Formats: sequence, structure tokens, C-alpha cells
Amino acid sequence: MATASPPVRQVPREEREQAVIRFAGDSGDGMQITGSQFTLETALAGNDLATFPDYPAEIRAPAGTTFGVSAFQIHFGATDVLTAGDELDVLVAMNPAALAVNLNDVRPGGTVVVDTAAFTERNLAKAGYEKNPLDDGSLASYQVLAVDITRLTGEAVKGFAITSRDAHRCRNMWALGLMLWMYDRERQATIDWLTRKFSGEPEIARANVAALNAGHAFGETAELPNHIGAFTVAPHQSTPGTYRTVSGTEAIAWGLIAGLRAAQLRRMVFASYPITPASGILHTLAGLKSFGVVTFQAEDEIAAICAAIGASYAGALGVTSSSGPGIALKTEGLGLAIATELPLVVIDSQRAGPSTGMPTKTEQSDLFQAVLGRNADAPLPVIAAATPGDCFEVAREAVRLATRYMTPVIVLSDGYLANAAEPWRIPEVASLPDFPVRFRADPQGFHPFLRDPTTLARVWARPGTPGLEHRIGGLERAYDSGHISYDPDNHEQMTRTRAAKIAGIAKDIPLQAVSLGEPAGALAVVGWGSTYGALHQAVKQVRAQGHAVSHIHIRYLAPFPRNLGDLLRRFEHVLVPELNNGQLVQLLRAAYLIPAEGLNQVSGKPFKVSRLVSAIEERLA
Amino acid sequence: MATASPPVRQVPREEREQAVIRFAGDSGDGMQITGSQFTLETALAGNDLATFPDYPAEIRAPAGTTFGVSAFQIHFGATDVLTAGDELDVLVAMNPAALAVNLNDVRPGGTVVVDTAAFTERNLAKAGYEKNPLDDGSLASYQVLAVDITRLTGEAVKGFAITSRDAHRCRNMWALGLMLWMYDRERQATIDWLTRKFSGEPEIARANVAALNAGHAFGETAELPNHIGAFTVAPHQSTPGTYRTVSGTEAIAWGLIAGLRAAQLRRMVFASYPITPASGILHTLAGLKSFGVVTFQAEDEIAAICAAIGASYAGALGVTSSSGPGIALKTEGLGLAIATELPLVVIDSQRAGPSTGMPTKTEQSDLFQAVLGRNADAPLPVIAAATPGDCFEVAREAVRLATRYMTPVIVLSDGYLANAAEPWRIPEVASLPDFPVRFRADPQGFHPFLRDPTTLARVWARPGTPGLEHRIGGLERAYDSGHISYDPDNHEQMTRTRAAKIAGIAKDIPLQAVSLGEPAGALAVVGWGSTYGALHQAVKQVRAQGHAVSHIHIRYLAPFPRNLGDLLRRFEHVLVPELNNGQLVQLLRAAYLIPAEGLNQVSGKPFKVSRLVSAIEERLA
Amino acid sequence: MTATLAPKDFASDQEVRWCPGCGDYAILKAVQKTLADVGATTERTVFVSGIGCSSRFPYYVATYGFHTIHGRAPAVATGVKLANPELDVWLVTGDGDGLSIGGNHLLHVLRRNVDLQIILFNNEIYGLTKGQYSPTSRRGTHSPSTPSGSLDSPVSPCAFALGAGGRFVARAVDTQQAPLVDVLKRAHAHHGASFVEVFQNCVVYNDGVFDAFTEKSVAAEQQLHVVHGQPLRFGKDQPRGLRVVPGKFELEVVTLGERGISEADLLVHDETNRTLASLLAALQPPAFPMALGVLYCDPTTPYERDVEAQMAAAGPKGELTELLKKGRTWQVS
Amino acid sequence: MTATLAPKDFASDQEVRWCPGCGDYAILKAVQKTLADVGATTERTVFVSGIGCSSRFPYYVATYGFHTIHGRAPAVATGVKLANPELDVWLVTGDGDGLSIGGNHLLHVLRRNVDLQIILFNNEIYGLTKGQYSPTSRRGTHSPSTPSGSLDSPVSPCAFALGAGGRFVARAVDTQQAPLVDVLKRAHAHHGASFVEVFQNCVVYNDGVFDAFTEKSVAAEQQLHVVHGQPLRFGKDQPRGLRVVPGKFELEVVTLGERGISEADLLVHDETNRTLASLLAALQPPAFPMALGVLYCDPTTPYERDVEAQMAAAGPKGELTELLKKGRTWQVS
Ligand SMILES: Cc1ncc(C[n+]2csc(CCOP(=O)(O)OP(=O)(O)O)c2C)c(N)n1
Ligand SMILES: Cc1ncc(C[n+]2csc(CCOP(=O)(O)OP(=O)(O)O)c2C)c(N)n1
Ligand code: SF4
Ligand code: SF4
Ligand SMILES: [Mg+2]
Ligand SMILES: [Mg+2]
Repeated sequence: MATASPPVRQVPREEREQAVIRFAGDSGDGMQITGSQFTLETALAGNDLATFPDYPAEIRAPAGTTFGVSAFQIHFGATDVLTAGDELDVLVAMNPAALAVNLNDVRPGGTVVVDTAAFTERNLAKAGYEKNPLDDGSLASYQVLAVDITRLTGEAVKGFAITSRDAHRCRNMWALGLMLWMYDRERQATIDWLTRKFSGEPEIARANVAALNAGHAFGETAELPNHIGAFTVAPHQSTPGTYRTVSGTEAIAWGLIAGLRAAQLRRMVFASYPITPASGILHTLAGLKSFGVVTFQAEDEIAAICAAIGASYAGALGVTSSSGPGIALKTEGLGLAIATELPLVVIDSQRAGPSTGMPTKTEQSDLFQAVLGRNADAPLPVIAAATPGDCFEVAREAVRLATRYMTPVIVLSDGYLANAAEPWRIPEVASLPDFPVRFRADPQGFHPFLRDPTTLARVWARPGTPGLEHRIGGLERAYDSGHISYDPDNHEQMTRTRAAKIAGIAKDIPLQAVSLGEPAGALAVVGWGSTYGALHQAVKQVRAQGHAVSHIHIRYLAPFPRNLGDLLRRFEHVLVPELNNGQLVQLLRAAYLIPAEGLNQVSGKPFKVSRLVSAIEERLA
Repeated sequence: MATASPPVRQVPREEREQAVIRFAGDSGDGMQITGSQFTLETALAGNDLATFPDYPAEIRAPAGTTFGVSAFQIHFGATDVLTAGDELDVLVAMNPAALAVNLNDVRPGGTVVVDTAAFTERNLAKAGYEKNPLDDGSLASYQVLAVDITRLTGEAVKGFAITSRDAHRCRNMWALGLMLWMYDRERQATIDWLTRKFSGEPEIARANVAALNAGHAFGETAELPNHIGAFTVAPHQSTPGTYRTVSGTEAIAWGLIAGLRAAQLRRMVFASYPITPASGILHTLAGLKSFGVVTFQAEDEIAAICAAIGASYAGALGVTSSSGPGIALKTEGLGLAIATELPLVVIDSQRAGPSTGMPTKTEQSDLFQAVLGRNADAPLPVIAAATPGDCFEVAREAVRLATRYMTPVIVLSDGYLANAAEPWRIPEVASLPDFPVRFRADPQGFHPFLRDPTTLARVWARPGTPGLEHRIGGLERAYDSGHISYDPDNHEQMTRTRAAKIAGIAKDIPLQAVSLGEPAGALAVVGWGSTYGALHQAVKQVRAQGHAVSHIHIRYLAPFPRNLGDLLRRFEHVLVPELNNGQLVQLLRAAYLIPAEGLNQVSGKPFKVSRLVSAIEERLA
Repeated sequence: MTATLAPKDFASDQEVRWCPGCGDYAILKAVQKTLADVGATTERTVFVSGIGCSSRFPYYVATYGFHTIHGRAPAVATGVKLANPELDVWLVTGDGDGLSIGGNHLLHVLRRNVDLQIILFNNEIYGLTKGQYSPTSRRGTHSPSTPSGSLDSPVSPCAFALGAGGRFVARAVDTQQAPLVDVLKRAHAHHGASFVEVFQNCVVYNDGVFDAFTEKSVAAEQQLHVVHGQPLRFGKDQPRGLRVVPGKFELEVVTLGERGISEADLLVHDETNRTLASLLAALQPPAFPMALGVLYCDPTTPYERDVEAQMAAAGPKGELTELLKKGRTWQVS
Repeated sequence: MTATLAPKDFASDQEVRWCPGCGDYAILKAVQKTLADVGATTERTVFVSGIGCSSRFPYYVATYGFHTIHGRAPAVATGVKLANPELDVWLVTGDGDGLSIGGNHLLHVLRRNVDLQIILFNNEIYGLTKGQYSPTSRRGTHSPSTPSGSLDSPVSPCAFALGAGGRFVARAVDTQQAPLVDVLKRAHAHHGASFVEVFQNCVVYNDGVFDAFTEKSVAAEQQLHVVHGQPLRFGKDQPRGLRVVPGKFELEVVTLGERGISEADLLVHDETNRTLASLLAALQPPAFPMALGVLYCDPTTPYERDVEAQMAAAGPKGELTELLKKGRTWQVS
């Protein structure tokens, strides 16, 4: 469908191993959609990739303001891609504010594409520019491609019966077309998507496609300044299988369903209260009723966890989900689930705090709360996801632990994982092992706190079952009858039993593996959660220099894998990079008395590989 | 007033250094009152003492049931008394259930006083006795004084115009009279109290006095079996001054007022929601309005902490108080106080958990929650009271830290401290140092997050002050303007500043002292909170055997005193006894990498000195 | 367990631990009788409660039971119904549990109309925590936390329930078993959230607080037992009744035969009229009788039934593999 | 700062960050005008809010302000008044902030009657979290969390406020400045908790949800502006009005001149009648006009005034040493 005629310029395409590009513009400019479509075409081109959408906190901040800038970054390559990338090869800035906010992430010599039409007096002022950066030489160290995208888009869509507002809205497709040309990607998936999305308004669909093609054609035909290159990025060699792109949000939702199936439970009651960045999981599951998922938007987080607890009591899988402030509100409810020993999955999509903090920014600072943040002795298992795809397995594992050990389980995700996307090899669900729940049916010798001798889990007896009528609650209960008991020795025994049950999970989880490097050496870089990619990259680079550094990434944060202490002791130094002020590092020191050292960043942003590399090098110097 | 006539038996009184007695009976038998009156007479006799009231969870459980037994224990002596005592010298059991529940706390050869009239078929059955323990020889190893207290009381009060119900209610005074005789105490304070209490019903007052005197006379005159001794306990040599008995509940309430005065603030807003064992503080302060205390019973714990925060924002001292489950609900509010950097005192009267647990039983298991239990990086100071009297100083200190550092402060008390009483030397409040608050008044260069360079505390600007109009909230704010900011570096700086401010408090608190023993040695017994007395006694006993053991009791749990690490490293072993499953021990290990070992009891009861002694001896063997 | 059960079959093996003379005993008896009368089974019945003396209730009933945390029973009960709508769920709460800490959950469970029987034991006090005033305590209540008297005006449970959009609102007295059982049966028969306020006497901390209309001597004169379709009459031999003050949105007490008032002038109870229900709920002795019985009943589809309908509409069991492969995928070989 | 201020003097230096076209802008303007009209000072005025788009409000007013946490503004505001009753405190909340997570605090602040002006921005949606349905959303609302339509029946903010015992309940539309300012002035003049529901248009997630009665073309016919003591008339040139359905607790729309109806037959608004207020609050377009203005106003002593009275009654500054020595003491020398 590409517009025909003018002689196609035969640009020599440079081969690139990797590239990092970012689309940036107003909240209204559709940068997220643009980025997602580029991601899709890139995935289909067979590259490995990682994305990082960065929304403003405001729903739709006034046009042209710096705080209203919305950006989408994608890192793709022929080799493994584990992070969204430190520096930009290309920045597409749809207005001055977008340029101002994002420019210093562009590597020296990188390319900057701007829509000259947006560089008006007013916009420049809003962005805080005294002079127009396009004229004052301040961009000298970059390859600037200044195009009147607005005008060119206007011309491209002239023919169509759409409002000028809708016409203007096609700018992002023009920019997308240009970038797809620059990196030699297809347009078909985008064209199909546009046609589907605007099936109701075919003219708008056609106009967008026209803009997309025009942008592409511009690259192909126009006399681009020679310094603006065109590239190819070869496909990535990944394990054979069927792939798709997945975000952490989707992966958690699907992983929960996989867990529900494996547990052979008929129903999941997912009770939640909206909060950034957790809401997406509720939204995703709300559309999956046919999988036995009842979603319940409760009046608050307390009601959400209590409804989930009630559902588990009644024999369904109770799940609740929130972010830091909401998880804080669930604290008392967690205590009830621990005391009554009911299965429950709690998902914490962490964000920057304390308090409301920076809702749209990522952080790993809820670890203490998850592991220790409850009144009284109230242990529970805590596991964390490392990548968007890993969210699937972690969610599924949470269901296994919750149902097998009759306990609430906290899953730690974060704002980065929630929104980031990566190519994901779709697992053969049929081949995943089941872990069927066995509800108690036999009244013989039944009482509600009968325990499985190996797991110490109590029986799960569903209301509706004749002969198992029983009463549970938050008051301490007798070990051997479940009746209320204030007996001192009984409380001692119950406390120790609750602790032993959770500690015993260590016997039922994999030994801690080393993600990269030897199981001993000069330095262990130990992390958890969404920093996986950055840590892995950094360790890889330092190892390339021949250093004895290893990367250890912990999924099971409570209880720890039983070999973790011994493993860490085999390293001279243990460095624990975290996106918080030092939490895992404290837990490791307390557990193993090793002088683990923290490397902490609390900026609301992911680690840059370069920063980690230099930190690691320092430690080795 | 003692009934005259019959020849007064001249019993030789044995001199005792210490004694432990317990009054036990039905919730309706007035054992708490009996115990308090014995305590008062004992205090007036100049003994040192410690008490331990033990209520049933039920308000007024059916008469005669074991779960309805209410007990009051008092330990008193001529030498230091630091705990309520391990074993009973005398048990007064008003009915079979009271005997059944309390008997095995009586030391072999100890005295058991029972009201034979209460040992009916029905009561014996309710108490779970097949045979009457008074006849079946099962009490052989004790000195039993079986008296028909009911009948004797009846006779003593015959003359008075009161209902038989009220007459029966005089039994406890008869028993009190007997015990006062046995330990050679006065009756006057009790007589005065009775006269005041029943000023409206003088007949009842007189009847109770008559019963009291009759019980006393019974000891003096009746032919008591010789094995029942009579004793004297010499006065205790304490520092000169004016003394009174005080409970932790009173001491906290008064300490808060002392703090309010020292801060030179006009008003305290004490916002709370009732919960056992914290409610007493609310009740006490509700009667002290003339001290500038507004008490507010909120609709729940969240409203309570939020109202306290609002009060602090408006320039008053905001205080809130609860127990574990309620503190859990305050977690999100604490985050707001930390983020907005407002002064706030939060009192946690810990109880046995998790969840509802055992509300009337004591525990030390909220330490993790207090120090680490919040979303995001949210540090605050945590201090704990060691004795009822210490509650006064700790509460006052909490006000100092909260106002000087513009931060919420958590005070850890517990169910034992709340109800226990001890003699307390009334401080010369005039001589206590003030720490006046200086509200910002000058608009010059003002912004709400201006900091004191030494404390890092932000300015406190009261609404109503012209020129200081400002807006604060839970969103992250710019270090140098206080305006909302999502800037990565700013968040980093603010997080580190919040942490540095709290860490800096270590410079402003006393170095950790050694409560007993040398600042180095074979074993340090390290504790915190209400276990002070038991730990001190135990260490004293082991030291008496010549061992190099020291007792270190930590008031400042976050941040730790700056010499704590060095101090602990000077001991070969560090033993950390706690009434939880191991919390302080983990914090010490993480902070100082010392192999501190826990000694944990989670029975809802205080430590017994004997148990600690043997544990310490084991470590030394 | 299909043979219908007797009240005693609903008594659990647990020793009841309320204070001797507590109104809770009477309510327990009434509930056990109700369960028997409506042919409930122990295995399909669930009692959910919060925290408080009243909330100890589930331990004493031989069905399934969940003694949860303070104020949250409505949320837990909602979860139970979402997991298994077949269960017959009762919710027991107190004036503190349900209207102080739990007011928000009560609001939302009523507005959502989850099919529950909600019994609020109103003793106008916090019993379990030893007698502090509650949101239903009258102004000036002296309690440990309000030694100089409470200041806030109380909330009226029934007015609140009506304002929250409740579809069934009724009232009864703990020790009047017959009317209490009638009300509980009506609540059970009503599909959706049924709210029943029971005046419950706390003998220890608030003894006799309802005497003004529960005392034998005054009961007949001070209680109005409303019946749908019947004129609002009360008093021994029903000499008196209520009518609308002409042209006003107010009620007044009239005596039949006096000032030419005949039964025709009396207001007839219409339990489907929310406005009338609010007016009845607001009547205060001694000027007016206390309105008891079903003040309001106007059923609509219960929440969980609509939920099940959506679940059914979502159609056949979803295929997980399909779900994962939905959207753009590509092969690597 | 005694010279009275102009509306612009109440604009803070912060850039307003709502979506272009959001109804919040209009409300901000109206509030700033109100502050100027009532002669408020920036230093004695405090705005307290929860979390939501609406709750960003305090940042844009040049007074003292506290952007607290989700749903808890009523409790924080209560604390402010208990610390300093002299302050003039406004509370800004949303339908999610005030009626979902914050419903309980709203109930209690209303029943306690703390002297606050409470403005609830009702856009029938969660704006800040990107468009999920809220407790005021109509049944069947399609939102990210309810793709097949919401199932719960909405709560009516004014019905709830009346059920909670609120003493001042009013309603207005975001973009109708004159009546909105009138209502806000009345709220400010009322001593005690004043509750004002403002219909606020969320252009992004719920655009036009109130068009049925706010659209220019229909406004006159679909809005009833109630005035105490005036007959309830509406429509262009006020041809229509409300009257009581004879003998019933119901209202009906009548046209003057038709079926012999004269103004005398119309119901006269009595803002002190709670029952009438409930009926007005319940009217729904198109069958009925939307009732706007002060539906209910029946003042009583504000909570904090009673608190101060008790504080004053407690008498002179207590002596700490006396307190500590009260009761039995003894000397050791
Ligand atoms: C989170 C929490 N806060 C406070 C308490 C303490 N508490 C237990 S019951 C209760 C009030 C009970 O009053 P009500 O609901 O009227 O029940 P009643 O005892 O009067 O039957 C309170 C405040 C608690 N258990 N949990
Ligand atoms: C404890 C907590 N839970 C959830 C959230 C997320 N949240 C922020 S605003 C909001 C709802 C806002 O709706 P509304 O009050 O109607 O305000 P609007 O944005 O519509 O003006 C939610 C759920 C939060 N910030 N804190
Ligand atoms: S305290 Fe009151 S409500 Fe509680 S059990 Fe006793 S009498 Fe009943
Ligand atoms: S999302 Fe809606 S409510 Fe929020 S600012 Fe935008 S338009 Fe206003
Ligand atoms: Mg009650
Ligand atoms: Mg809203």
C-alpha cells in the first residue's frame, strides 16, 4: 500500500546489533500507542526487546508542558536484550517539552527527530526554552532531523473526510512510519491494527494508514541529510517456540489463571481496589470471566482482602492486588489470613513512596513490609518476579504455595514490570505440572486445624460439606481442636507451628541458582525483582573483562532457599543493588551474618547498566 | 474498730524478705479491687512491690467457670522487687475454678486459702474436679487453710441493712482482712477507700469494713492451724522522696502531659479507638481536659491517626494509641506523617497475636511492625518502656523527639506494663528540662520544607499564621520549595534526607548503658521493654554465682544508640530474651553482624526469672 | 441432613460466654428457632461476624462460622457469596462493629444488595472493650472515654440503612421472641441484603437503656408493631394510631374516637415506601411509639445473582492456550 | 491581610494540572469567588482533601492546604478543628474518595457535625486512576474494571448524607457558577458540617454523563432550583411545579393552569424538613427535574464548639505536680 511513484533512494543500511529509541510527546500525542506498535513490528522482525513506557502522573496535563510529557522507550537487538537501555540512539520529540525532558538521555552523536511545526514561541516558552534549540546550536552534538511532521501529515491525509483534529492526531503514525523505515521493519501489523481499531470509522483508519505510509515513504524517498542513517537489526536467536510480547500485568493475570487450573479449583475471586500501577491486573482479569474468574472492585483495599479471605474460606481461590499504600491497609487482613490459615494470593505492584509518593514511578521498597510488616509474629512466604515473562511463573507458583500450605503469599512486582513488555515464549500449559487441591470431605476425626504432617498445612474444609461444620476466627485456637484457647503453652505451640510451616517451604522450593557466573568468586551481585536485566547485563560486561563476578537473583525472599547462605559465603564480597534504601541487604545480613553491602538507588527509575558496571568495578579495584 | 473481746493470740511473726501472693476468684468476686487495696496497704508499709493483674477475656463469664477466673498477683519485699514473682507463697482461691487454674503456680509448701462454702458439687464440676480436692489429699504438698469465708462474712455483716447479694459481695474484704493480718499490714487506707467508694450507700460501706475487720480478727484470734504462719516484711530502703503506686497506663498519660508542658504547646489532641489493652490511656486522658488535652474517640484507628495528624498540622500535639491490630491499620497514616514530616506520637500497647490473638495477654511481637512495617522507605524513631514508672519518661521523651525532629514516634508498651503497678518516686516536674517548640512566624524566605541544618527537621508552620500559607501532602515534594516534584534526583535526595534525619537522632540520645554488670564479659543478656525486671533479676542471680554476665536493656530501638555495636562486641555471647519469636535479635544481627542468639517465649505471659536463670546458666556452661 | 432440624440442633458444643442476663442469649435462642422454622441445614448455613460481644455469636451456632476482624464482616461475607452463592449467609455485628469501624462496608454491602441476613445487635455501647460509648449512644452518655458525657449525635441504624439504599430494613427487641423470630424469617425470605436492628440490653455497661419502650409496663403503649397493609395502630387494645399531619411530611399520634378520628384516618403501613419507612424509623418515645417490625421491604435482584449471570454469559470454560496465543504471535524454529 | 481579597488572590502560584475542559476548573473558579465574596482570609482558611483528581484542589488555592490520603480527609479535617476551631476549614473530596474508601469517615463527620464545608465532586467515575466505575456510577457502567457493565446500584450522595444525619445538604452543577457560588456561600454560612454535591463533568472518562439535565437545551426543563419558602416551580418561565400526590408520600409534576392546578397547590420548599429533602434528592430526570440548591438546612451546635465548652468547663490550667501527687502517696526520707 506504500505510496508509489518517486524514485526509491537506495540507502546503504548499516547493520546494528542493538538500538534504543524513544518516542516522546504530549499525553495527547499517542506516544504509548506509537511505541507499542513499533514494539510489535520489532517483535515480528524477530528481535529480542525490552520496553519502558513512562507516563506522566497527570491524566492529561495541559498541552506542551514538561510535566505532561509521555514517553515510550524500546531497546531491541539481534543479541539478548534485558533492559530498556541506558542511552538513546534515537529520540523522536513531538514538541519542545518532549525534547527538553528527554534530550540528555540521548547518547552523544545520537539522532534527534523533531516536528518543527511544534516549535512555536508558546511551546518553547512552556518548555522553558529562551531560544529555539533548533537554531541556537545547542543540539550540535546530535544528528538532528528537523521535519515539519505536522504539515507532511496534513498533506498525507488531505484526501480523507476527517476533522482537522483527527488529521492532526495522525502525526504519531507519520513518525512511526519514518522510524519503521529507519530500522527496516514491516508496517502490516500496524495497518491491520489500525483497521481493527477504527473499524467503526474507516476514514480515520485510512487516514492513519496514509500517514504511516507517508512517514515511511519520506525516509525512502526524501533527500535525507546523509548523517541520518538507515539500519537493519538481524533477528535474535531464541529458543524455538511460539512467541508473543507480554507485559508483567498480563503475565500475572494469566499466571494466576494457570495456577487456578493447576490447583483444579473452579473459581478465583479476585478482589481489588484500583491503584496505580496495580489496576491493570484487575482490568485484565475482568475480561476473563470464562476462566472462572470473578472480579470484585471493592470499596477499599481492606474490603478487597477481606472479600478474598471470605472467598477462600468458602472454597475458592481468593486473590487481592494493590500497591504500597493499599498493601499497608491490608495488613490487619493479612493477620487474619495467617491466623485462620487460609490460602490467599496478595500481589503488590510496588511504586515510589513513602505515602502517595510518586505513583507512576517504580521502586522496590515494599520488601520490609512484605516480609516483616505485621503486628505479632506473622510469617508468610514472599516471592518476587524478575521480568515480565517471569510474572507468569511467579503468579502460578504463588497459587501453589498458597493452596499447598494454606497461607497467604505475597507476590512482589513493581511499576516497571507492570508496564514493560518483552518477547515471551508461550509455555505449553498442558505440560506444566498440576498441584490439585484436596478439600476435606471425611467427618471422621475432623477438626479445622488438623495438619498435614509433612507440610503442616491445616485441612481446607468447604462450607456446604455435611459433617464438617466448624468455626474459625482471629482468636488463638487450640492446636488439637481448633476451639478458642488462651492456654499459654498452646499459644507457644501454635506460634511455633505457624513459623515452622512457613520455614518448611524452603524444603519445597528450588535451591538458589546462580544466574550468571560461578558459584564462588570475588564478588556476588545479589538482586531480586525487576532489576534482573540490568544486573545481568552489568555482570556480563564486567565478566567480559575477566573478573570473577557472579549474578545471583533471588525469587524466594521468604523463606530463603536453604542453600543461599552457603552460596553467598563462597564469595569474598556480596553487593546487593536495590531500588530502595537497603532492604534485602538487611535481611541477608540478619540471616547469614555476612557483610553484604548495599548499592541503592531511589530515583523512581530503573538502574542504568553503566552505573552498575562502574559500581562493580569499584568493588573489584 | 477491730471487733474486741476474744483473747488476741500472740503469734510469733516470722521475718520475710519477700512474699508473693495471689487473689483469685470469679470475675464478679472483686479480686482486682482486693489486690489493689492490698497493694496500697503494702506500698504504705514501705515495701517495694510489683503487681500482675490477670483478667479473663470475657467481660463477665458465667460464675464458677475456669475461663471466668480473675486473678491479681502481688510481689512485695524489703529488698528490690522487679517482677510479679515466679511462684506463689500464698494463693487465695475464692472457688474451685480459681483453685484449679492457679494451684500449680503455688510453690511446694506454699499456703492455699479457700472458701469452703464455694466448693459445692456444681462449682467442683464446673472447675472440672471429679472429687473435692479439699478431701482427696491432692493438696497434701501445700499448707491449706480451708475456711467457710461465706458464712463468716455473713455473720460479720449480719447487723447491716443490706441485701444478701451485697452481703455476699463482702467476701473479698474478709479475705483481704485475713491477708492484711497475715502480713501485718494496716487497714486504714482500705477503710477510707471503702467509705469514699460507698459514700452514697453508707450501710454497704460499713458492712464491707466489718467484713474486713472480721477477716483480720479471724487471723488474730481464731485457732489457726500452726502450719499457717504470720509474717512481717520490713520496709524497703528506697531513695528519699514522695512515692505513689503507678501503672504503665497512668504513667504514659501523665508522661504525655509532661511532654506537652515541656514542649510549651497549648493543646494535645489524643485521638484513639478503644482496644484492649490500650483503652486505659484514653480513659485516663479523657479525665484530664484541664491539662489542655482534647480526647477524641474516633470511628476507627485510621480516623484516629488521621485526626492526630490533622491536629499536628494545625499546631497541636497529635497523639494516637492502640494495640497491634489497630497499629496495623495506622500503617498508611504513618506513611503520611513521615512524608509530610509532622510530629506525632503513636503508642502501641502490644498484645498476643497474630490477628485478634489473645487480647488480654501480653507480648512483645510488634517490634518488626514498629521499626520496619511500612510501605516504601519510611524510617521513624521507636522507643520502648521498661517498667510502669519508666512509661512516664518514655512518653515524655517521645514528645521531645516528635517535636524536635518533626516525625512520628512509636512508643512500645504492652499489656503487662499497662496493668502492672509499682511504687514510683514522683519526679520534680519543675526540675525536668523543657524543650520548647518554636513555630515558624517569619515569611522571609519561608517554604514548608526548610530544614534545621543540625536536626534536619523541617519548619513547623501553623495555619492561621499570615504569610506562611502553604500546601503539603503525600506526593513527593521538592527539597528546596516543597512543591510537588517527580524529579528522580529530588526523590533520591528526599529519601536520603528522611533517613538521615532519623539516623541523626542517635546523636541526640544517651549512649547505651549497662543496667547491671561490666561493659564486657562472657555473656550479655540484651532485652527491651517490659522484660526488664525479669532479666535484671535473673542476671543478678547468675552474677551472684560469680559469672561475668551483664544485663543491657535497650530503650532506643530505632535508631540504636551509637555505642551499642561496640558495646555488644565486647561480649563473647549475646543472648536476647524476648516475648516474641525473635525480633530484636534479628535487628541486632543485621545492624552489627554479631551472632546474637534469641531466647523466645510466646505464651502471653511474662518471663519467669527461674527460666531465664537456667537459660543463662546453660549458655555459660 | 435433610430431615428438618430442631432449634437445639443449631446449638454448637461451645459453652456460651456472655454475661449472665445479656440480651445476646435471647437473640441466640431466636435465631436458632428461626433456623429450625425455615428448615435451614447446618452445612449450607454460614454465620459471619466481626469483633465484639455480639460477634462471638458464630461460636454458638452449629453451622459453619467465621469470627473475622473488627468491622469487616460485610466484606468477608460478600466474598463468601461470590465464591459460593448457594450458601445461606448470616452476618452478625454490633453497633460499634457495624457502625463505627465497619460503617463503610455496611454501606456498600447494603447498596450492592448482596443476599445476606444482617443482624445488628444495638446495645448503644462497646461491650467487649468495657463500656465506651458507641455511635448509637445518645448525646451525653457517660462512659470511660466520655466522663463528662458524649457530644456527638448518634446515628440511627435504620435511617443509615435506608440512606445507604438498603432494600429490607426491620427492627426488633432482643427479649420479644415472637416478633423477633417473625422479623428474622422475613429477613431470611427476602432475597438481597436484609438489615435487622435488634435492641439488645447490655446488663453490665448499659443496663435498661431501652426500658422506655421495652419495660413490660410501658411496652404496649410505647411500641408500634407495623404490618404491611394494616393501619398503624398501637397501645393496649390498639386505641391509638398514627396519621399524616395534613399537608405536611409529618406523623402525629391520634386516638380513635377522639376529635372524630376513625380508623379510616389512620395511615396504612406500606413497607414498599422508603419515605414512610424513614419517618417510622425516626419516631422516638415517649412522644411517639418505637416502630418495630419490617419498616421497609422492596426487593430487587441480589448482587451475586447478577454476577452469576455475567459469569454464565461469559460462556464456556475458556481455553488457556488460546488465551496465551491470542493477539500477535510468531514462531521461532 | 484584613483588606478583603479578590478571587484571583486565592489562586496559588501552582500551575493547574487538570485535563483541559475538566469541570474541576469551573469549581475552582467558583470557590475562589466564594472565598472573596465571604471575605475569607488566606491565613485562616484551610483546604483539606483526599486523593483523586478533585483532591488536587488544595494546591491551587493560595490558602493553607493539606492533600492527605485516600478517603481520610474528614478525619484529618476533624483533627484540624479540634486543634484550632478558629480555622475556616473546607474539605474537597470525590465520589470515590468520599463515598468508596472514605464513606465511613464521611458518615461520622456528618453525624458529629464538625463545622466544615464539604464539597464532593461527583463525576461518577474514578478519574485519577483512569476511569474505573465508582459507587455513584449508574448500573451497567462500562469501565476498565467492568467491561461487561457494572452491577451494583449506585449510592446517592445526598440520600447518604441525609441518612447519616447531615444537617446541611445541597447540590449544584460545576459550570453553573451563580447557583454554585450561592450554594457554597450558604454552606459557608452554616455552622456545622455542610455537605455539597457538585455534578462535575470528567471530559476524559465520563464526558456528558450529566447532559440529561445540564445540557443548555434541556437545563431549564430538567433542573429544579429549590428556594426555602418558595413553591417548587421549574421550567422556562416556571410553568411547572411539584405537588404531593394526595394522601401519599410521593411527589408528582404538575403544570400550572392544567387540571385546575394553581400555585397554591404546589409544594412549598421547607429546607428544615428532612423527609422533603430526601424526596427531592431522589428525583431523577427525565421523569422529574434534578433538584438543585439547598435541599436541607437545619443547624445545631457544631461538634467542636461543644468540645471547647467541655474544655472550658474543665476549668483552669491543671497543675501537673498536683496530678502526680493525687491519691495515696508516702514519703521516704
Ligand atoms: C481493629 C480493632 N480495633 C479495635 C478493637 C477492639 N474492639 C473489640 S470489640 C469493639 C467494639 C465492640 O462494640 P460492638 O460492636 O457494639 O459490640 P458489643 O461488644 O457491644 O456487642 C472494639 C472497639 C479490635 N478488636 N480490633
Ligand atoms: C489507599 C489508596 N488506594 C487507592 C488509591 C488510588 N486512587 C487514587 S484516586 C482514586 C479514586 C479517585 O476517584 P474520585 O475520588 O472520584 O476522584 P476523581 O479522580 O474522580 O476526581 C483511587 C482509587 C490511592 N491513591 N490510595
Ligand atoms: S458486656 Fe454487655 S453485651 Fe457484652 S456480654 Fe456482657 S452484657 Fe452482653
Ligand atoms: S481525568 Fe477527568 S476528572 Fe480527572 S482531571 Fe481529567 S477530566 Fe478532570
Ligand atoms: Mg455494642
Ligand atoms: Mg470521581
